[in-house]
Amino acid sequence: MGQMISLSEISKIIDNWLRATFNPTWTLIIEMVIAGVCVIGLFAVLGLVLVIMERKVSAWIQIRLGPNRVGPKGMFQSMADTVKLLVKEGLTPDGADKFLFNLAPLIAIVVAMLLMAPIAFARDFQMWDINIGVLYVSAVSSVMVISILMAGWASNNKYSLLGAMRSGAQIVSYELSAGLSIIAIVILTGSLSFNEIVHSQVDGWWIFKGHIPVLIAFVIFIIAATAETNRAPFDLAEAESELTAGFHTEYSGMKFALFFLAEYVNVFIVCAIGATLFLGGWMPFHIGSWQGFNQVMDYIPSSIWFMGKTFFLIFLIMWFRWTFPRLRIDQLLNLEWKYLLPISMFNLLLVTAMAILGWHF
Amino acid sequence: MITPGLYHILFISTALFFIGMYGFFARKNLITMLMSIELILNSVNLNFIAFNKYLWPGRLDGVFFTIFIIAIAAAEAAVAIAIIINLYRSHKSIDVEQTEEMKY
Amino acid sequence: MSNALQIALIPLLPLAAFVILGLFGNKYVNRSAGIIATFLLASSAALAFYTAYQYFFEYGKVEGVYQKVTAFKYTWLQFSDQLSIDIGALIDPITAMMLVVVTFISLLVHIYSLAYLKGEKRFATYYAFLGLFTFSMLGLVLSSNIFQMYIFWELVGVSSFLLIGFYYDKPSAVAACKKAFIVTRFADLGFLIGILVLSFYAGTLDFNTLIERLTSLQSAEFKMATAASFMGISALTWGLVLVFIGGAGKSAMFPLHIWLPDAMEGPTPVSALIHAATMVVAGVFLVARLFPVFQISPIAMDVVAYTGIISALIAAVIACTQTDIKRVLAYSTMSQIGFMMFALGVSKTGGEAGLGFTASMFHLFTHAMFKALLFLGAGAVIHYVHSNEMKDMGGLRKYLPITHITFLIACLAISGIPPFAGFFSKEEILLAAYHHYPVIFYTALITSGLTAFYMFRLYFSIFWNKQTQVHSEHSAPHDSEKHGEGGLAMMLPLIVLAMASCLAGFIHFGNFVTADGKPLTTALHLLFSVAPVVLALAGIGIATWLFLRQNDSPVKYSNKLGNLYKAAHQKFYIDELYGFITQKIIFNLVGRPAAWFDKNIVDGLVNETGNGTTTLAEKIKAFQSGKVQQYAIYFLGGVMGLTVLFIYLWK
Amino acid sequence: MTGSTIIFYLLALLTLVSAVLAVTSRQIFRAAIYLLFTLIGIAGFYFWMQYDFIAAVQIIVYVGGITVLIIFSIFLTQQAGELLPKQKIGRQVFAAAAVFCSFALVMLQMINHHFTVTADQSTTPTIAAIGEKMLATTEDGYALPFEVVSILLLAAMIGCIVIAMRPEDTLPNEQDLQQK
Repeated sequence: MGQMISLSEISKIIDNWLRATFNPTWTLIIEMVIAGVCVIGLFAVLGLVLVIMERKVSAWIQIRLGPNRVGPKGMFQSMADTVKLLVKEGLTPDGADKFLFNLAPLIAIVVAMLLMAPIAFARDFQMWDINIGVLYVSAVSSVMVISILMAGWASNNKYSLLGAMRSGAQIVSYELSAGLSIIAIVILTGSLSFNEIVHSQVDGWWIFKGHIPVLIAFVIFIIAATAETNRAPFDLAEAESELTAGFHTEYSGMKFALFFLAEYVNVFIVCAIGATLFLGGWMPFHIGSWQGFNQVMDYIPSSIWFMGKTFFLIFLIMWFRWTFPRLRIDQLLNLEWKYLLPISMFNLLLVTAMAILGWHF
Repeated sequence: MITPGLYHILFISTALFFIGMYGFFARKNLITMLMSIELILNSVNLNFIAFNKYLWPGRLDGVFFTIFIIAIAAAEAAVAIAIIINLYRSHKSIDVEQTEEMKY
Repeated sequence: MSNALQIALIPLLPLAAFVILGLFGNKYVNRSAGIIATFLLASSAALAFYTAYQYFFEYGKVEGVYQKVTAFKYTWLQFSDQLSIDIGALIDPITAMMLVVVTFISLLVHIYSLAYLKGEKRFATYYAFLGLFTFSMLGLVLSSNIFQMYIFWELVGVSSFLLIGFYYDKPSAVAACKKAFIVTRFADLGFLIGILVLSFYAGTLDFNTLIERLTSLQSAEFKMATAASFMGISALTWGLVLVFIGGAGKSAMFPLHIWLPDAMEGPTPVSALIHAATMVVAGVFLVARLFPVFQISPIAMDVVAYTGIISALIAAVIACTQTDIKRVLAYSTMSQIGFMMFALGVSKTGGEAGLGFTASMFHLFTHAMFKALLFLGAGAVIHYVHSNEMKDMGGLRKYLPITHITFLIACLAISGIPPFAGFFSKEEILLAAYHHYPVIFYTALITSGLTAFYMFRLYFSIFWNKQTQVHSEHSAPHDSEKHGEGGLAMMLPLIVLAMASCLAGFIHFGNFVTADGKPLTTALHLLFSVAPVVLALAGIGIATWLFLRQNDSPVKYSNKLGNLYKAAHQKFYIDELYGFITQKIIFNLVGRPAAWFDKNIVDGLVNETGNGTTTLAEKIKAFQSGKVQQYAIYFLGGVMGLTVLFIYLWK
Repeated sequence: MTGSTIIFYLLALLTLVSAVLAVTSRQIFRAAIYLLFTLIGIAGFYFWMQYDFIAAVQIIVYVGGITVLIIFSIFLTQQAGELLPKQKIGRQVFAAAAVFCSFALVMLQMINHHFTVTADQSTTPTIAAIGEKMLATTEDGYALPFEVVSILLLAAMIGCIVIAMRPEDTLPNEQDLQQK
């Protein structure tokens, strides 16, 4: 294939070199270290990019300039923010449970890291091709809520506690419809593995295969993902106007930065999952048997495809934030329990019927 | 250190079981007692999976028992929590000693 | 049978009325309940008439003999290959006749009640009960097996109970309905045992098979039934007598008659329907249904005959002294049923000797007409006067002309004055008794004279005699006209029944209803009729002399009769006798010891068990502390103890 | 001494230590967090035994469900920063002694009993196999228990709603929270 050098080839080269140089145990350890460094690096980059992206997108939507002092067009603004957060004093409020207070952001970031493991970033480039990938993701992401609850409780602050409870209710609720919409794809694919799900879209992304249930599932997934990451219009957990930032009111400095980072990474992760499930992951865009076009598309590296799709979804979610007004907590829960959940259950039935009757392409 | 096998896991599950037992005896708060029960259930699950893996790897019965126990544990926890919260509303306490009057 | 549905509908329509009105009546259709029930019953009556017509004139007769036709039959409870309880319908001449009588009287009572019970709070309930009663009665006459009949028999008892106790806020009504229920229930016990005896020996419950097996002298069942004996009397006779006790209870035969006069506490149309025309003849119907079997046992026949004549005489004597008009009618009913009963008792099967059976059924038929008429007439009077007592009445002929005329017709009919219906049937009964049972014949003759006397005593007391002012106390004079006769709904049944009472006697009953199904021609002996008619006229004469004008001769003569009058007035102390037996003897000798045993031994045992448990519980209560954790520790200790026990100690 | 062994002992340490802390900590929220670590440790054991599916289910239900539920009930019934009252020392000792004796007894039995461990432990169930067996109606299928458990869950859900329903006016969000 006339392709540019791909991530999988780079990783293969490194792997071969390591195997040739060290014994297997060490190879494993070094590879783990490399993966860890890569993930941390990715986190840093993502944090920087997403923060500036959010600010720019919001400025663009609200027809204003946004950050424009640091660096060209304000591009280094988030760097400056990071430096500020790093040097700021980390305060721990009086009466807080220090152990849990410190543990909470750590859990948040660790969970975000663990979630990275099964995601296929490019063709044959995946840290852990676990055969229950989708289930793994929804399982591990449910630990996220614990860190929020922990932060809220440990702060010994009633706003934090309220924010944490709201957030807990919200995440637990929306996990249901997110899970159900994921299962729609799982049913069509017949596998839980990310790798297989991506490969099942080789002749067309699920979103473009013309299944109505898939479209419904996609919409529900995007809504649920927005809610699960506590983003506006579902940012009830933070709710600056009522709770003065919710569960991380008392956090400052590095710990706050960790929460902040975890939040953005989570946005990235859910968008990556959405892209994998519905938009074909790293699969290039193909049109039927239009060979020429398809080859041009194949020439674009798969990692670019993946990132492109993911960032498209991130952009979508940011767009929501600056477009829709915020919901009240009861409206939020009503939306989930009275509308999304029934719809996604019905959708699940529909997709099951389709899969059994073989109505898919 | 020896390579871990069935007996190691059984040791862990038994230890978990009796830690749960201890919690159930020594705690007075209903929520912590519920947590102890969860530990006990988990030790059972661990046993099932260990037996399934080491004694009958071709079969799935241990897996199914575990799945059903997890499902039932979820139901049990939900009901227990509902009861505890109701108790809290009426007694303003979730101390197990305070629930004694329920025997009348 | 193609007309199975048609026959099934006859009882089912009243049942529908019961269900509809019972469930929704009081709430939704209270006002129109009467119309609904009447309409349903009219349909039922039309079907019954049509069925009877078909039976008598189209298919019933095969080679000159009326057949027993099983319209339909479903097996319900299968006990063994042979023995099963079925639900079915059996049509034979008496069933067809009873269908007509029951639906006809019931329909008229329904119509009559429209006016009589207007404005009653539980109007719909009343009609529901009427529907239930009609259903049960129709089911009873249609029953194809003895157990089905028993079921409906009890249903009749229940609905009678409900209707007697309809005014349940009146203590006397409550007492009366309880009494009626207990007495008939007591008699039904005999019936049930009789059923068990008969069906045990016959090996079946089905009427046709039962009659067939127990009447053929060669059959194994017959031999067994006659061979087995108890106290020197064969099992068959015992069974029949026991069955007859059930019939006697329902038909108010002596000495089980005590409930009937009290049953007059129910609404008057109910008395007309149940306690005059239909339910009380159930006993007669039962005997008639099993007539071929009764025929086998002379003892049973004698029991029937003598019970009948004793009841007839005693009731007639008591009736002469009663002052409550409904009670007079009640005793007269009992007396007339006594006539029917002994007519059955003296009858034989076949030919001229079977006259008793025909006469009995004929009398049943005519009696239903004129007795219902009497009761409905009495109802009209009571409606007007608001009293049951004779002393509150008198001279009502001006206010109630139609009632007066129809009542007179009925009185003439029951007294046996030609050409009214009662004459013909009573003549036949007397004729049937004449040949072989002189004692019965003469007693019956006297009784029929007494009948004329007390009926006209009643008639004159109500419509002639003194002037009454009672009505003006209760109702303003200006509306007495309107109020008096009770409108068309009350008058129509009276007129129809009066016509029936006039004409029913001319039906040649022997053509239709006989013991063996073959037509029977009875010659009417003119000379024979002289004695009864003269006696009846004499009775009427005495009554006219004593009661036409208000005078003191009735009192004088009753004083002269002294103790006899007093005894008759007190109904020969039979109620008191029952009271004495139950309260003094049974309560003291059986009830008290049983109560003592129950209180001290049975209860004592239970109480001691309870006390012992409580004491024990008090001692071990500490273990049941309500502390969950303690329980858990006990549990763990128990499990571990058992583990040690089973693994180390008890290998 | 391979990586797998190290992981096993680390997991065992995590599980047992946090289990002990979960039943002894006097800060109830911490107890819940220790319980969470125990549960995660057990999930780790499942991963270690390559029963990935069960591990994921364990995390979803226990960590994402039951622990959250417990934490919520703690939120609703306790004050932050409040210590649980001290338990009588006699009782603790008694419970510990009873439990330790039982533990010793059971361990003794277990060691004396010889399980016939199969040599081949490579096969781990696939999800397809689990799914097929779960809905199989054949002799050793689990369709019936599956249905029974479904009905049980439904009944429990309805039961919870009924129990938690408060007749007086109440904040709607609080009620919603309790229903989960």
